[in-house]
Amino acid sequence: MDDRVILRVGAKFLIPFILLFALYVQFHGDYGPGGGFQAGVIFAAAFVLYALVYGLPNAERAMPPRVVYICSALGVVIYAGVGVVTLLKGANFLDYGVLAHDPEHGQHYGILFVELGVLTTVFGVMVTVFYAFAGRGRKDG
Amino acid sequence: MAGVAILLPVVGAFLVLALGKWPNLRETATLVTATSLFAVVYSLLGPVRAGETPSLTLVEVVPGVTLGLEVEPLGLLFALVASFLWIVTSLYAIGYMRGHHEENQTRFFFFFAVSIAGAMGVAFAGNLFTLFAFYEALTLCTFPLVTHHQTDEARKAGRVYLGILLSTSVVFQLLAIIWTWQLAGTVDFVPGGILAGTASAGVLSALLVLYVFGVGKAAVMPFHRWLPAAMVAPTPVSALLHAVAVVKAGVFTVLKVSVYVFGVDLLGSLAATPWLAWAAATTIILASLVAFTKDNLKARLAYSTISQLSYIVLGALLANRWGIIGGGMHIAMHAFGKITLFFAAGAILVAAHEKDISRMRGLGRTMPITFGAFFIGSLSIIGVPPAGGSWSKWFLGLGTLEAGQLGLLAVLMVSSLLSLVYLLEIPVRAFFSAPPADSHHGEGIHEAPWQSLAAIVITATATLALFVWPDAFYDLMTLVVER
Amino acid sequence: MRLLGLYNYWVVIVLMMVGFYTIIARDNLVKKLIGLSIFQTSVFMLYISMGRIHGGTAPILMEGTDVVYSNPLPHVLILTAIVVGVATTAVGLSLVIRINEAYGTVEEDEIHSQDESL
Amino acid sequence: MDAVIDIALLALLAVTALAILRMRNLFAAVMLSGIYSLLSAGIFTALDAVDVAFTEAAVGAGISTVLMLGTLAIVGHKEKKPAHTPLLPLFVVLVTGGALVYGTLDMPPFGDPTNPVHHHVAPRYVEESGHEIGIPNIVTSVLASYRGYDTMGETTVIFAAAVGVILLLGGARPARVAAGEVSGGSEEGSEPLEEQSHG
Amino acid sequence: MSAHLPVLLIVVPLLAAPLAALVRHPRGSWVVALGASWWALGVSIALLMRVLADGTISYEIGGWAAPWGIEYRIDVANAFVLLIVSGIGAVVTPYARVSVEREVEAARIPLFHTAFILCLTGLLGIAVTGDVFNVFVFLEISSLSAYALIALGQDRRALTSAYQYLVMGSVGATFIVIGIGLLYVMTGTLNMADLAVRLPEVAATRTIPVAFAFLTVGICLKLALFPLHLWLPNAYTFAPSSVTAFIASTATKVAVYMLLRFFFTVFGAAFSFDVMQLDMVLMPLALVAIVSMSLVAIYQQNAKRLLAYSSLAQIGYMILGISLASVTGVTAGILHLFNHALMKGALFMTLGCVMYRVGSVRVEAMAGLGKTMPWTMAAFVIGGLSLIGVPLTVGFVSKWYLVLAALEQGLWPLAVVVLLGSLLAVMYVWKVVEVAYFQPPPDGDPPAEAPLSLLVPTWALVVANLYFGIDAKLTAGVAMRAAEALLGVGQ
Repeated sequence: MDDRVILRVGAKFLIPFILLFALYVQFHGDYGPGGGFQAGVIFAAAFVLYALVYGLPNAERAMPPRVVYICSALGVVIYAGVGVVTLLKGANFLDYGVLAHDPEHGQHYGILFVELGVLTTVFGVMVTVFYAFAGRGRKDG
Repeated sequence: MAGVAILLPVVGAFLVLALGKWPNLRETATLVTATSLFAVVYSLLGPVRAGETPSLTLVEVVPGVTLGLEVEPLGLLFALVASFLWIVTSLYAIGYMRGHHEENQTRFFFFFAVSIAGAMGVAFAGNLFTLFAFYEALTLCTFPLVTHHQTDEARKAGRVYLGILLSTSVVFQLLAIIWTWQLAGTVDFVPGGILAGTASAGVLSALLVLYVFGVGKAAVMPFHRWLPAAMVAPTPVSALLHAVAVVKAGVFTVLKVSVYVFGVDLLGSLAATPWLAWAAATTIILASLVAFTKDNLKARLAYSTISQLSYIVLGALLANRWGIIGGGMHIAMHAFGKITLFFAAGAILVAAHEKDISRMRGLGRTMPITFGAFFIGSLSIIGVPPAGGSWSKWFLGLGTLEAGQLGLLAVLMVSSLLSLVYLLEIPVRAFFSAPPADSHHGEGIHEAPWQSLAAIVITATATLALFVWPDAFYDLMTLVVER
Repeated sequence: MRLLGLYNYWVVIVLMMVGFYTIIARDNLVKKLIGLSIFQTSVFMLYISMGRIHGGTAPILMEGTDVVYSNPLPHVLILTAIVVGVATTAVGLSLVIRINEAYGTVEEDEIHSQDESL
Repeated sequence: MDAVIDIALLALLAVTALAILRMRNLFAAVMLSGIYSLLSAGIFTALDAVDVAFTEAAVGAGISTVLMLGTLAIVGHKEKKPAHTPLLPLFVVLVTGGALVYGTLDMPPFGDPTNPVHHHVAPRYVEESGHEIGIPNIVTSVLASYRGYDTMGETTVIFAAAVGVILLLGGARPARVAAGEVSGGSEEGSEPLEEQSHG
Repeated sequence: MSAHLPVLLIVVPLLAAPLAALVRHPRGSWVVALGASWWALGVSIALLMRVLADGTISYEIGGWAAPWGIEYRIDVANAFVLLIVSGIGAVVTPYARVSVEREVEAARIPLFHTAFILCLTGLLGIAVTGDVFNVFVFLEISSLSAYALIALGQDRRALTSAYQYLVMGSVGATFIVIGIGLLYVMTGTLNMADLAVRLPEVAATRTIPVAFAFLTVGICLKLALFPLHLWLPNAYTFAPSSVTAFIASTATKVAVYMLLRFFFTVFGAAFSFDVMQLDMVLMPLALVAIVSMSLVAIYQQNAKRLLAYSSLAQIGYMILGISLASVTGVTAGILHLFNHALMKGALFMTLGCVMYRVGSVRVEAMAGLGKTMPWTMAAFVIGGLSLIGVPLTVGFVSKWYLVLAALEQGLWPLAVVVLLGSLLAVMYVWKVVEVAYFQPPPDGDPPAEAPLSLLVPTWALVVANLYFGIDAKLTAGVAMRAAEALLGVGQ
């Protein structure tokens, strides 16, 4: 188990950085490559790493399947919800311009929220899918 | 009123279904419906003779094509015959089905009534589309009647029945109808026809061929196999549907198409017409010859029907006044004669359990009324006085003369001669030969149940009466050719 | 440059066809999915090649007026397509796992022979 | 310089793809397909598509590889020798590829700034997004705003995949005993696995 | 708000899907699905009426004008397809509740309904959009959910058929993507209307025909045109009953719509048929499909598979109509989209009823059902008659127009093949009818009639089969206007 210790310590050290990096990718998407999708994948990668090192049950305790399941549905709701808000404000669907007084600011907010929706769903789906696959493997193994 | 005539049997059918648990009430429903139907149809006679053609458009199915009804003389003639004979057949069927202890009687009477509705629809159809719709409905509704016994044999016969009738109607007739629509821009029945001048003579000839063979119910060879096959059905079915409603729907369609789609003039000018007339003539002779070889009574009658139907087709294709009149009248005359014969055949089956002609020797002594009626019916089919059939054959003969087709006249003569032999053989043997040794004709055999017997007497009498008073049908047909 | 352009397209086409061939000629269900992803990835390259401009840079706005940016639209389309591709792969692989549970094999011909015997 | 990298990477890709096709050890094939994705990410970078490269690396070399490996751990990693002669597939592939090559002959020259793609629709994104949207990354602007609806669809596709995967793999294994009755067939194959799932 | 109906048509079901997933209760998810599908139907009807009254509707998503943003563009053709898809969805959803409870285990039901709505949303999304890449995105939404739904069948072969569908479907989708890419590289646009304007300039190149070929092959894979049909029979046979009823009456229809859209709107009839001579390819394939698939259907022992092969033959009818490239021909094709959806929906739903009570849809297992399940089998008979094309059913109306279209161009052998096809339909339909009505039921407890919750939706479609067969003015009129719009004549 000794080699595992190194792994675990390493992982513990790494995971916060991965999460931080994900946030960077999310919010830096406006200026450089990246965005909700990539951030979601990296976010999910952190938990996949956690599960690989600490085992699936521990990962499921840290990030319950129920939560990631809700996340995967929630992201779609957030994305489409932004569109519905713009509708309610009297503009076309997903016309972010009305989200603020200044259309450019509106676009900013809109993109921020929809990217958040993408992040949520992608993170949720990736972890869900990983749990499903890993769960099958465990039962068979 | 035409709408009522179609709706009434349908209502009656559902009444039958609802009253299925009480046979007496159920049969009353059938009889009441049948009688009222005839009354309704009869009430149309006056207006039509006065030159009216009441019509009714139910619904426009696709732009320009409607589901519509129109009462004109030819259709009324068919409707009169079918609705009157339904009353008689119902009476007969009650006796037969009970006497024969058939199963599924409710289903039987239900589909019977629906089939009559189909026949009425064919009779009163205001255009080709409506005619086709009811024609197909008639095919489908009679299918359960043909396969009534649910035996393997019945199912096989049902397949032949459905197969031939549907293939001819779908592949030839429907094609012809759509083609007509494409050429003429209408599918309405118009006196004088709608096709004249719409396409070359070659195309119209092809169309005529499609129509004549597409109406499988007219049983022009080689599309006749369904009719003998359908004889597995209970006898009332054979009687009304395969001697009257279904087959007459076929020849009626041919007549109607000839008069109202092609028009007599156009028809006479097409190259295909004489060829098709000869095809009908061939059917007349061949079917008569086949009838000879059949020992099974119903099979013999079936082939006789095939032969007689082609008389009517031939009449239409003569493309002149007398041919049309003769053909139309033959619808009525043959119907009364042939139904008498089928009733008699059924009565023999119920009472003596005999199907084969060779085993009917001497049976006339125990069943004199039945065989007497058979004799009268035969006379009408052969076309000799004092039976109604002599009139229609006379006009058909006139038609061949007017068309200058002596060969066809000869065909009519020969065929009459043939039918004389194969039909009269039966009552003659029944009355004058000694019973076969192994039969027990003496013991316990008597006439069929009274309902059946009454029906036989009525139709036989009518056959005779039509010789004296053929005017109604003659007048109607005159109206047809003069419209 | 013309030749290089064609070379670029043609190699991409060869890659696509290798993937396509793997899909239709291989019996192993996992291998087929690998082939599918090669096929799709190569199609992505075709798209990205279309958006390229010689001497261009990544389409991220910079100071200065004479900067040439490569066409961003194919990039956007392909981002979507990549995601769709991985979604398909995930569903496909779950099917493979279930098929393996039901048949005990992921070779197409063995599956067929099992079902024929049913 | 671009061209050299391009040519080299493409050649490497071709080698990798052929190796994947030939490889019978599926673990190796999956690893190679991860490498394939990384190489194509390299190509994408060389072609200025940095966002795509990032995503391809994350997805192709990351997620796909993990999922494939997870699958192989369950279903085994040996591929059987193909039993039939692959003539028909070969024919289909040659025809398809031939058609595509034929199609490229009239395609606008690679990288030419005068190509129609660079003069219709796209210029607006490049020129106007700066003040219409106000963020530097044009790809993000197009992705999230101009064509934000596609991205919503993409999110839904991902969600649909999750739904599919859970339907297939989530929860208890479906009782397949009933299926035997339904189809009139037996289910020998699934029996032992049925036991495993409870163990 | 009514100005936003085009997008609300998609967004409401799209939001309903995650909602149904979050509800996690079989009945609750079903209620969400029901609401979504009925909403879609209501909006589709409203849109169709508006298009008929005011002409084409365009909706710019995100407020970005086309071709820079994504445009929803609804003319008579896609409004009609929307009506078909949402109509079938609205009928199948109520049916699915009970049917699914029998065929799918309880734990999976909430997600079943989620996938069902997603599939519906995807199909609607394909039909409503005016952007070629958006077509691909929504195609994948519907396909992915369809794969999962099919795999839920009880037989293990459901899994292999779903896999086969997934592989062939993805190849088809990738072909479509290649085609779209080639179009884009030549024109620089993805908007259909814009493409239609810009394509003629470059139509003489070698690239555009290749794009055309890839799109055609890709879409034909999706619509299962012979010989690209191999995925379909198994998928239809082994999927849960309600899934088969839904997918059989909508998925291939939407694919046919895509074909119409690309052939006529994007490329234009002149290019598709005069330059590419598409009819030379499609017509023979359609004829072969009609005859060979009908023949194969006759020999099937499983009623669902029988109907699946029949669907392949019917797809042949639609393609045949389109390949005539005349107003009447395209009218016939579009009309048959609608009519075939009605009849196959009804037929597959009756088989679902049989599955529910008898547990099998093999033909021999249906012996005697005419007596024991009279309403179910009566529905089957009427649906079957419609399939055959008996007058006063929708099938007849389709056949009428198809034969008319063939005769208009003097192609009477084509008309004969169409009619022969209906005879073959008689043979396979009657095979089932005979067993159900004229063979004695097996010993043991006779099955009861199907529950009302299954019968009512089934009969709703049966009645529609009759209604639109008797009064086809509406459907034929709309189909003809759609055809005129696609061919750019009239109006």
